[in-house]
Amino acid sequence: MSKKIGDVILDLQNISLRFGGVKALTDISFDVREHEIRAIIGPNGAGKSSMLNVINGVYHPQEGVIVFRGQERKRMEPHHAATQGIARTFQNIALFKGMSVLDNIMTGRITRMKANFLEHALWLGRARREELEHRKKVEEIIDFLEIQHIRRTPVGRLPYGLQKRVELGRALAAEPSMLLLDEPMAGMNVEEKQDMCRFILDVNDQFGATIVLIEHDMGVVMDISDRVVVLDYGKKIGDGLPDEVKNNEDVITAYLGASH
Amino acid sequence: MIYREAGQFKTSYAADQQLFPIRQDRIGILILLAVVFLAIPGIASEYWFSAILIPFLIFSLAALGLNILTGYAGQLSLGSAAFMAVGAYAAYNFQLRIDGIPILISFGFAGLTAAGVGILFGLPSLWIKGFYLAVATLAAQFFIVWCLTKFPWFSNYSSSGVISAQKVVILGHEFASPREKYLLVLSIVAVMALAAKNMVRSSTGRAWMAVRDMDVAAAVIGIRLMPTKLLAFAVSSFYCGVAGALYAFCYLGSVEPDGFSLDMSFRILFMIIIGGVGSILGSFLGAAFILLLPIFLDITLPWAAGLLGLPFSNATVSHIQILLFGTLIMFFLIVEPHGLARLWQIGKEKLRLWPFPH
Amino acid sequence: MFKHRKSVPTAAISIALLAQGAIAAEEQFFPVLSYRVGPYGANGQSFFGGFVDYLTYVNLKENGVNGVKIVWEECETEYNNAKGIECYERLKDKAKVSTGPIHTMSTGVAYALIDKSKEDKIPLAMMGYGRTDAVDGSVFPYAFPLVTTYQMQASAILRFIKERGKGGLEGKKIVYLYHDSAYGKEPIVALQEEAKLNKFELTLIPVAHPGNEQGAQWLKIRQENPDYVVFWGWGVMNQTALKAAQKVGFSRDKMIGSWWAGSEEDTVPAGDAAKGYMAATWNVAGKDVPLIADIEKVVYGAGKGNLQDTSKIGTILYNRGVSAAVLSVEATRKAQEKYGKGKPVNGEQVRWAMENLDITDARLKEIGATNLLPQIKTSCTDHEGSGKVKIQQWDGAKWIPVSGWIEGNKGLIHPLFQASAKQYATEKGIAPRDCSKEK
Amino acid sequence: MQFFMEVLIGGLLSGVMYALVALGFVLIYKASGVFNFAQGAMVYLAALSVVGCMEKGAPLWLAIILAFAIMTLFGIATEKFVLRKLVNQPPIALFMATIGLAFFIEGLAPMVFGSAPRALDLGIVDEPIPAILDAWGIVISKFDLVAAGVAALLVTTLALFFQYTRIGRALRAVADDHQAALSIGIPLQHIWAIVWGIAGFVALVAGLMWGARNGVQFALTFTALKALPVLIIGGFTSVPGAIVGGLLIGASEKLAEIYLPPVMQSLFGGNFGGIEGWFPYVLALFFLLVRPEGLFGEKHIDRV
Repeated sequence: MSKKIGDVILDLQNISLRFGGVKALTDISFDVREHEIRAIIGPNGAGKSSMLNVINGVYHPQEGVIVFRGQERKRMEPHHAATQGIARTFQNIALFKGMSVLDNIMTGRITRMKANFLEHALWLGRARREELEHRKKVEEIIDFLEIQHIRRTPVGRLPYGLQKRVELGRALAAEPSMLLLDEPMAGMNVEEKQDMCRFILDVNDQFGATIVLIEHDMGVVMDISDRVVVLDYGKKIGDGLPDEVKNNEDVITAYLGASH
Repeated sequence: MIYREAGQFKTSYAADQQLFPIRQDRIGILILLAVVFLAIPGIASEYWFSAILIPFLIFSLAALGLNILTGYAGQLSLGSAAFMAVGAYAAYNFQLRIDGIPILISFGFAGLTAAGVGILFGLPSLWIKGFYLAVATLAAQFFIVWCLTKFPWFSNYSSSGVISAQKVVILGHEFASPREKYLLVLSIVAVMALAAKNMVRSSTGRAWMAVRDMDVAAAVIGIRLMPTKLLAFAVSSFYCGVAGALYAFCYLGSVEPDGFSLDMSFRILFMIIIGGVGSILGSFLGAAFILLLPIFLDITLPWAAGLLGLPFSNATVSHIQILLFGTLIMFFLIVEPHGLARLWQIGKEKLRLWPFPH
Repeated sequence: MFKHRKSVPTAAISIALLAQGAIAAEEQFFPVLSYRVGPYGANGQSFFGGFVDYLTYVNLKENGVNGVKIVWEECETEYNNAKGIECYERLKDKAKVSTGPIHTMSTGVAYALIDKSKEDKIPLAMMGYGRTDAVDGSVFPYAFPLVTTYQMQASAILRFIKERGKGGLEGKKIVYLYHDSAYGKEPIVALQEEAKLNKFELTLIPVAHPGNEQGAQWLKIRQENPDYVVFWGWGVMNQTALKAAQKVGFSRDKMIGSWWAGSEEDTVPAGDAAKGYMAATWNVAGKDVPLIADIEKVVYGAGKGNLQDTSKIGTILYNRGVSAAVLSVEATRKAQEKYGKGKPVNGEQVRWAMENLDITDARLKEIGATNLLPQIKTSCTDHEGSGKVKIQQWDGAKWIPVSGWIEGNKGLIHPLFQASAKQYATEKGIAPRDCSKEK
Repeated sequence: MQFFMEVLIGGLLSGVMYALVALGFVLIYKASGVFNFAQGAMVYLAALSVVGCMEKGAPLWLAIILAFAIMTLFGIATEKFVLRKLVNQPPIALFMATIGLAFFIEGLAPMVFGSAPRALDLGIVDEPIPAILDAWGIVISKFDLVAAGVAALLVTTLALFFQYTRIGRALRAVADDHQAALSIGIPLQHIWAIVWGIAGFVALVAGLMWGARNGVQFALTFTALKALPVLIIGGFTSVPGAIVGGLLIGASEKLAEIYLPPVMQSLFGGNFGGIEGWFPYVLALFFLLVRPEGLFGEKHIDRV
């Protein structure tokens, strides 16, 4: 694997997030470098998904600073994150169930389409052209993920593993510079996991996307990630290279204690 | 074997993204257009124009409007009739107050007026969802009708609040007969249905459906919820507004605010549920079903009762009609919750494979 | 009548055959746009029951109009404008051959039919509802607000109050409580004109549809403490008002309702609260009218009655239905006199007859309808023909007339109609007929 | 001030009547997630059953018992023939089915019992209470007070039922978690049937009160309309919410009907009464902006 890990592009400083009285995240700091695969691990309820939601603006932390590509931001809406090139997938698949695979992936390109609804209604030059151009791009992704045969199928009818793949496709369609993946391999069999690993590595490699990944399968995490953050009860208890984290005392107790 | 796409290969995405990618469908739609524009005007009776075809088209248009909002963008509304009222009264006032304004422009402005009001009453959708939103749209239903009743300016100070639609004159030609009115309504509805189809198959429609299916994920992808929802309200109300203007000018001739009642809003909602939520075709099928069913029952029930020698009074027959109407709605929901459009689709898929289903 | 509904094509499975089914040449067709279900279904049942019963009666008793049998077809409108249009269009083809006037007993449906009926040359009767400025026949040749209109009624009610209260109307306080729709709004102008003329204080209090909540309105009335409440309700609003008046202790014998707020359907459900309440009417209740008694004997005796619930016979709305049918049949009779006795008459001919009706007390006596309704004489300039009402009072069990026929202030009210009709004519680009050339 | 009090109290008492109808909605929504639009029609059916049975010669108490039996059977039938077949359908399909159900009732009930409006005499005269009228000059209706008492009794009974009976606890469990309910050992279908039975009973109480107040007739179905804003304000799942919401709507709409039109008149000229029709909805709308889950509803957090 030959890739250049670049500078820090996302820096999270002292992030705290509360829901009413419940603390979800407490004083968490870590960074993400360009082109790396950064894993977030931790037991259930550790605040991993909340962390991703903070990064792409679904949740707004009460304290802390987020610096993305040198720009500090206190509050951001999800669609801003999207326009800045952050895409993500969800733990419990958040596909648009009533739409076909093709349409789902096409929505991923929505921020890049400029025609307005009137042009669409009249199906004028730009609207028509755009649909074709982006369709081409989307077909590339469909080819890449090897899901040509289910193009027209409504996603609600697909098996779980394929839905996960489609969701990845939708995120990729945005050509993101940073991709947040929330348990992309949960509930998959070994073969599906291998496929997914391959896709993730290829994305990182070919598209050059930075990847922030939540995953439970330690084997996978240790295999593919460059650096790992460990969370427990909303606090950071470890951060470093996979091997360092593996041998961290706190991590071992937290993990064994929680997953007994 | 007739309805087969085998052998029709798409060589470009453009071909694949056509309105009707299958050749038989294209031929079918051309035949349909020929029938509705050429054949029907020649053979239909006045009854068919005035009592069935014109209201069918107008309600299809309104149902289409509601389907954009509820079926595609997922925002349940119980106020469609009020937006039709806005359209009807706006068109009347544009005709009345601006000298020499072409009627089609008035209809367009009426749609825009309704769209503006729609945006206003769509604002709560940014906070609330589902049945809560449905009840909020009831506020629009009652408030708009009340305003039209209370500000006599809207009805040009007529003592009863009833307005009488002006003549429909386009380029010096008066559309007076039911046949001409049918053709006018048909043209408008056809164009607007095509525009709706184009919207829902492009990124506008995808944004609506994304918001409908999962708004958080939609936002994460980069869809801005507020403009998307409000656009749905605007476009939907525009359709309802134009439908309302046609309702006044090409169907009833004179309308009062109370005519655009909650009952009518419900009827339009029935149309899209029975026809198919999130389907352009479904809007038409649903409108046909809801309009024709009572007429059908009205005609057949006395006949059936007479045949069986049942001693039904008129009142009983009328009551059975209502009862059957309710029963059929429940029956349809149980048998095919996705509406007539889905039945049509299933039928087509079967036909596609026929006679070799495997 | 059920049998006649059967005349709908037996192959009714196919709606395509709908507009067919011809009327035999020697029969007089009556399209009946009735309603018997929904919020106002109970009212419709009584009214159209009476209407159809009289048509049956004429067939049984005199073998039709001068030997021309009356046939009719009913269509349920549900008091809904769109369904009303559908019904009208469905029955229109038959009605073009021969027709009696169309009654809708719905202001909304009547409004929707004004233009159409003129185009199709089918006269539209609006007896005590509908478009009131159609009194001016020069603009509305095919629409007939027969007997009397809301405005004339309001005026007549005021006259009743004036005569009853000896001191006149000056300085009196009158509240107008109304259903907030075309129906309730029409009389407002007339009342305001009367208020100016008679110097009484008029307070307008609208009630939102459907009117099943009037708590606030009646507290306000209690606070105002008016001398009279003139009341324009419909359906559930009527019982609610009576109950609400009782609730705040407002005396019911200072409440005078319109003719759509003065039937058994309105008072019975209110129970004791209705006792003493007065209402205007243009037809009286009861079976002591010879015609009504005879209908019961002849029609129901032959087992051909339209009503299941025969207790409705003789109620206000039943008798009103009979009255409407009497006028309709008289109009066809008149038309036959001019255009050929013993032959069916078409819409144009009936229209002429309706414009030249002259039903005197003598004629009413012949029919057996003495005092059932007032005398009527119409003309091109006066499609109303009477403008008279009676005031009746509910004694807890039945309606009792407490006045003779009272006429509204024609000199004040009719110019309002003419002005309104003129505005309509300009808006619609209609050139009014010259009534002096009509005869 | 005296007049203000009179309007306020009158409004609160009408609010009780709205709450009676809203209660039925809440019960069904809580237990089965169905927004039962047929509740108004059920009120009509219940009241019509009572007067129908009385016309056939039954005394009032027997008529009420018969009507209760009819409502219960009807509830069970609804569950068995309609709702059970729609399990797992989206809420809107269920909602639509209840509109269909409303039509069904509106056709069936008058066919069986007749459509003529009738009086329902419970033996309580709807007149001002003289003592209060003399002492403070305020009109308070005897009937309205009785209705308020009935409502209070009904709510207490329901509360006790939910708290202390096995079925009641099961019902509450269903509302919280369908899985948990199964562990109690009562099939979900039975529970739903019971809920519909109880909603039928509530409809009967509402039907008796409304019927006695305005007469028994088709317009009773309209009572559902005012219950909707009550639900918004009180929350779809809260019994106390229905009561408080009812009182709030009743009081505010009456005050608005009295005091708003003069203001609007001075602003625009003309005649502006009749705002009761929309005022509750607009009020509900403003409530939603502040508390989207209603006063007593459960707060809902989107999890991703």
